[in-house]
Amino acid sequence: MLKIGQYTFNSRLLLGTGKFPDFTTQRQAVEESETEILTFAVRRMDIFDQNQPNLLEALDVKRFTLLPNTAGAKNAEEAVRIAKLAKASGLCDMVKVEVIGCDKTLLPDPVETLKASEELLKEGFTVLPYTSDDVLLARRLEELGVHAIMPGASPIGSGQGIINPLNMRFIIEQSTVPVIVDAGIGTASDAAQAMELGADGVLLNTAVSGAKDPVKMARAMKLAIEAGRAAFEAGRIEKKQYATASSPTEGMSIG
Amino acid sequence: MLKIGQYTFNSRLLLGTGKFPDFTTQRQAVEESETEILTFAVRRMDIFDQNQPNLLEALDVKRFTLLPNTAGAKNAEEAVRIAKLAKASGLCDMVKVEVIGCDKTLLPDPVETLKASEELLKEGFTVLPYTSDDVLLARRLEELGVHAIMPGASPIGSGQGIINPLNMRFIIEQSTVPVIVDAGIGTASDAAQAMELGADGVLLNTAVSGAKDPVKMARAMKLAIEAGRAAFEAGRIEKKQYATASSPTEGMSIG
Amino acid sequence: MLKIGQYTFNSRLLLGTGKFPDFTTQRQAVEESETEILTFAVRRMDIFDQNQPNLLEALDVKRFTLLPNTAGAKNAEEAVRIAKLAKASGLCDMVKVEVIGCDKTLLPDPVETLKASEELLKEGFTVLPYTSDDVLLARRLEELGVHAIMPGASPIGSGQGIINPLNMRFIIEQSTVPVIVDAGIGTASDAAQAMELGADGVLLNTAVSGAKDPVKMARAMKLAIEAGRAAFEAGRIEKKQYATASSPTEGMSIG
Amino acid sequence: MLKIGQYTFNSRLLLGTGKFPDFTTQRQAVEESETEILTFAVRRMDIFDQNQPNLLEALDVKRFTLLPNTAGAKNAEEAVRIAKLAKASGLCDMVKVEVIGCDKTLLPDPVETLKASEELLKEGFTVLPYTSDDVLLARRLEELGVHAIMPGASPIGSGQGIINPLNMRFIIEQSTVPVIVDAGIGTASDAAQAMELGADGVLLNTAVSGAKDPVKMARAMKLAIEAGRAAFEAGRIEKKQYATASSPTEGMSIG
Amino acid sequence: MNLIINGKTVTVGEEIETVQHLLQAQNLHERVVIVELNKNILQKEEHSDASLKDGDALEVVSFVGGG
Amino acid sequence: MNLIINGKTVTVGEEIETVQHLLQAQNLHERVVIVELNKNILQKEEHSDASLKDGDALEVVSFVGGG
Amino acid sequence: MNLIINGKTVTVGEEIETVQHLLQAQNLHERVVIVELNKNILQKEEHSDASLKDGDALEVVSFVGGG
Amino acid sequence: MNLIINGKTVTVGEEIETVQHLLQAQNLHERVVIVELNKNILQKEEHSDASLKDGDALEVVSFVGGG
Repeated sequence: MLKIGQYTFNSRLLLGTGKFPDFTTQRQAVEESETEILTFAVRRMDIFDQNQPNLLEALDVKRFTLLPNTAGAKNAEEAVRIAKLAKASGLCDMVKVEVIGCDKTLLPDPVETLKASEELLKEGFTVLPYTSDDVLLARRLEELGVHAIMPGASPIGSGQGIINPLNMRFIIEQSTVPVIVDAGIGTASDAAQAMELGADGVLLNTAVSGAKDPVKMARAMKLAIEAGRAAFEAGRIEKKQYATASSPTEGMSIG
Repeated sequence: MLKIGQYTFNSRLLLGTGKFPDFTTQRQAVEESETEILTFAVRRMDIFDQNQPNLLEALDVKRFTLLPNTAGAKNAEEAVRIAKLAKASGLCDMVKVEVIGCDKTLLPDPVETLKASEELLKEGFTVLPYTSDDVLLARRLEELGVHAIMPGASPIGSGQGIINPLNMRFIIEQSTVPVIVDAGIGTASDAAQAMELGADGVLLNTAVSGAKDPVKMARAMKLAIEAGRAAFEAGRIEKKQYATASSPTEGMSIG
Repeated sequence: MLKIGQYTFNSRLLLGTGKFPDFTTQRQAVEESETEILTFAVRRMDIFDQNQPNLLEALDVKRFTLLPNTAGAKNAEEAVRIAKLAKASGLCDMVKVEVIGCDKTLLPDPVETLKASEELLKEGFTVLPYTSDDVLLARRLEELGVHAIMPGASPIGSGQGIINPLNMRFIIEQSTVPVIVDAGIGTASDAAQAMELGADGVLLNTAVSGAKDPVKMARAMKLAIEAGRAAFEAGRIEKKQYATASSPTEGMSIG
Repeated sequence: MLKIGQYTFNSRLLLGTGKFPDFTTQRQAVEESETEILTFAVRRMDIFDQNQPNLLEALDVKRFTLLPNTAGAKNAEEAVRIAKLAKASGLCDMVKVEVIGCDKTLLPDPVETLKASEELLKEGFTVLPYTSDDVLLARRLEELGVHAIMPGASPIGSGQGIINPLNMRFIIEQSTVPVIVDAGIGTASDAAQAMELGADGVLLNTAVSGAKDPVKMARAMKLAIEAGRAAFEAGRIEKKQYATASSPTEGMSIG
Repeated sequence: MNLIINGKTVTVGEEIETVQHLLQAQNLHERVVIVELNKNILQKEEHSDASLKDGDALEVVSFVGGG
Repeated sequence: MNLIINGKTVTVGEEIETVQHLLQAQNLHERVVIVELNKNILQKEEHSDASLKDGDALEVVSFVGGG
Repeated sequence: MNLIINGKTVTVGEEIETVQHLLQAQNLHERVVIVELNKNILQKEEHSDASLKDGDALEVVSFVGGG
Repeated sequence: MNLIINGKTVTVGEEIETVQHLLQAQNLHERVVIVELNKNILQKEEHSDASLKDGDALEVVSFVGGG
């Protein structure tokens, strides 16, 4: 069971809704993933365009916990405003704090992320900040009282997986709130590795929506996260430099 | 479907039976793994010790395809003899050719492995040689007519996972027979990675039998292999050095 | 030429002075390293113990630029005080800002590091903050006006080398002030790699003082930093997945 | 001192002569590298083309030990013939046995490499086989009596560096003849790493001839190999997961 | 009456007296639409009481795909 | 009669005339046991016809856990 | 007269009237020593004018090996 | 007289009686050239004694850049 603030979930996969080829594929991928948490972005709409598709209406939102992000915010103030707009929908009180400091790397700005998280906690939000894998920054966020820490595995959409498993483990070891690995997951084994490090969940989007077959990849991710979690709980063998026989070594010489 | 010689399997996990803490744990782990192929070793028995436990009788062997290995053989001749002894049981005609050339690394001897495989093919065995990740050696084995290639990910029981994914991919790309990653798998993400590289299956033992909770790890491996296979079939996103937004970048500035 | 603030150096190696087996070994290691910048810590001394050895007197300090660190500081205030004490020696106006946030990982606290750097810049110090490899944090420090950025390769004294070369490159690419890779260097190839990524210099201590032969390792580091810098300037070949012949492939069939 | 057969060398860098932009750059790169061993290929020449440049005449061959390779050979017989042609020049009795088994990966064929080495040893050559990093294959070659083992770091010209440092170390630990890492070196830190693993030398070509500035890269490689060797001899610190302070931790709280 | 909606000036009929009217006119009252009126974010239930006057600035936003 | 079983000399009663007898005497005839008689590997069905004489060398092996 | 040096109370003779005297008495005046007198960091050249009175608190620090 | 040099048929003058003559004619006698005459590899010193007759097959090779 994954507990974030007052919410509890059976699935440890948080799925982004960006860049799917079409709504049908997206709906099927969401089904296969068995996710219970969907992330969204907030954007201006053209109210005079009737046929403008509406993502939420393509899904039965009642079945999911919605996690709007503050993507697009360049500072804390903008992030807080986007979060409040999202909450005003009456559909959610969770928010993924995302304050990007650099367009090339899309890496988060530590100072503005701290500020935005602090402000949104005051406003009563359930706050999940997207952060770098800076260990002390994660601790600072936890000290503010955020409900989960979401360190990036590698740059958003880069599919490079977990570049620094050591920092990831340090963050997980020190945290008393859930740690959700967010951004950079490229394939199933990346998600499994995140869970093996002890992460409480994984948030991914492009790895599924950008796969040749998003529906099948959604299933792969679901299985990988379960596999990684089970492996973490099972307690893996230690790595050894040299070999250890799995077949008995005594009584080998037959005749 | 995994096809080896004339056999077909739904599961892509081959499970070794060495070093489980006890038969009950082993039986449960085998169940959870949903494997259809079990590996064994051949050893002298003390016929005057009635209570000597017998592994096979702890399992319902009819339900599994048995894959005896030639562990203990120091050269082709010994390997061939062990294979023939195994076959004389009337329970199997498959054999894992395993000719170890070094006690410290337990890495296979290429020359004796080639010789033993050639001889056993002549004798009509279904031959699965355990080999290094030497790409041309794998090709030589395939040219002999072996029924599957089983390159090691890293030294037996070391749990280091796939040290050289490039060679592994080269072997997979060139092979027309199944490639089963054998030895060195440490945890679920290693098994998933093997499948993502395009392997047809994974053979592991210590990773499960040596885990703190072998039964749960067996389940983790089953899920990981399914996840990795699905990810391979789904077609992962390419790795990019820089980031790519998953949320829309246009129309961000709200108001 | 390495330029930090108003100082210029021929050597790109900054050497720490901690934990050498003895002063003689240290003096020889410093010689072999050909470093021009030595780091120190500031500590209480027992003024009534005459024979208390004094590190500086073991070296001809006139020949080096001294870089005291603020190790021991748990927050900005303590760091600033230690820096001022060091400066009162009249021997230096450079300082390595080091505010550790965690005793286990010895990783820096981003918020206090920012505060301390800002304050010390106001006080007219030449400021070199030790920081994590958080890319936006490095940018924030640069915006404050620090004279060099010193991101850690991996935890202090861990000898794990550069765990996240991507972040390191991002920091180097974005920086207009020198980037000096600090902490975590374990051996010569780590130092060479740092320079190949485009770093302006490397600060290390334990890798030399903790080596079996510190004097020879000092020489290895000097050579490695020159090698890495030359390789960076020479422009390495790109990595290719497949092979490219170095011998001509045409006209091979002889006779 | 590097000893191969009856030859001894001060330099541990073996330099290939393929694919340099021009003879002048090549001569300068050779100078900077301070190599004492140059590799060549043997090819048909057009005896009616007077101006056909001759590589050897561009260099003062007397100053170097020549190491012709058997590149182009598809089997042992061709390799032996090329070696004999090279020897008939009266300029060398060393040969780099290179029997490529795959045009895409340019990886060596283990069986033909063994055959060719055996035959050439009978013929009295000083034999240096280019081989994969298969540990037992290396041992087989050593048992034949080859004068040095030359395992590939990664595919020829790929610049991927040492993909499998574990096998490399195993080969080095078991060998009583020199181990020269051949093929795949991409930049200075790769060469340093090879030496840190305990290699006796490094053979490279494309990393220098293909660099933007081959002359400067030649110098980088020379320095890197010296650095790596010195680091190997100095005895590096062990890697630790957690940090170890380089500054004293006691008496930190000042006042 | 002129309104500035998402930065563009728009003329609407006199019958549009509240935010709710505006949304209904576009058939959006049932859908996920969030409105900010003169920098003041409105909760859904406030839409019907939020009266519009000439020159009012509105931000109208919704949820789109994002990660 | 003396047999060399797995390298050790063992004395068995005269009633042990075949490999099958030997296995039955140890209750192994139902179990997975493979026998090599004087370097000649026996198929299971050959056990009953394989007669034993003094000095015969037998290898008796079975399956054990292995990877 | 009593001084608190690096946290410990120390009694020194009346002839110790300045920080400079204190350091000279310990042969430290030539060496790298930094003194903080009652939370006020002294520059080297201030040592001779910095007079000491009973109860003064001094921090005396130096450089040690560090990275 | 016709020779097959590196697979191509070449006509040379009667004055070319040895391999040495052939190389001299092309100014190659001082250079690094290795010759195989009718599948028989010649040492440099054998060039002057190696007489050529019509139809002889020669391989002429040299060293080129390689790794």
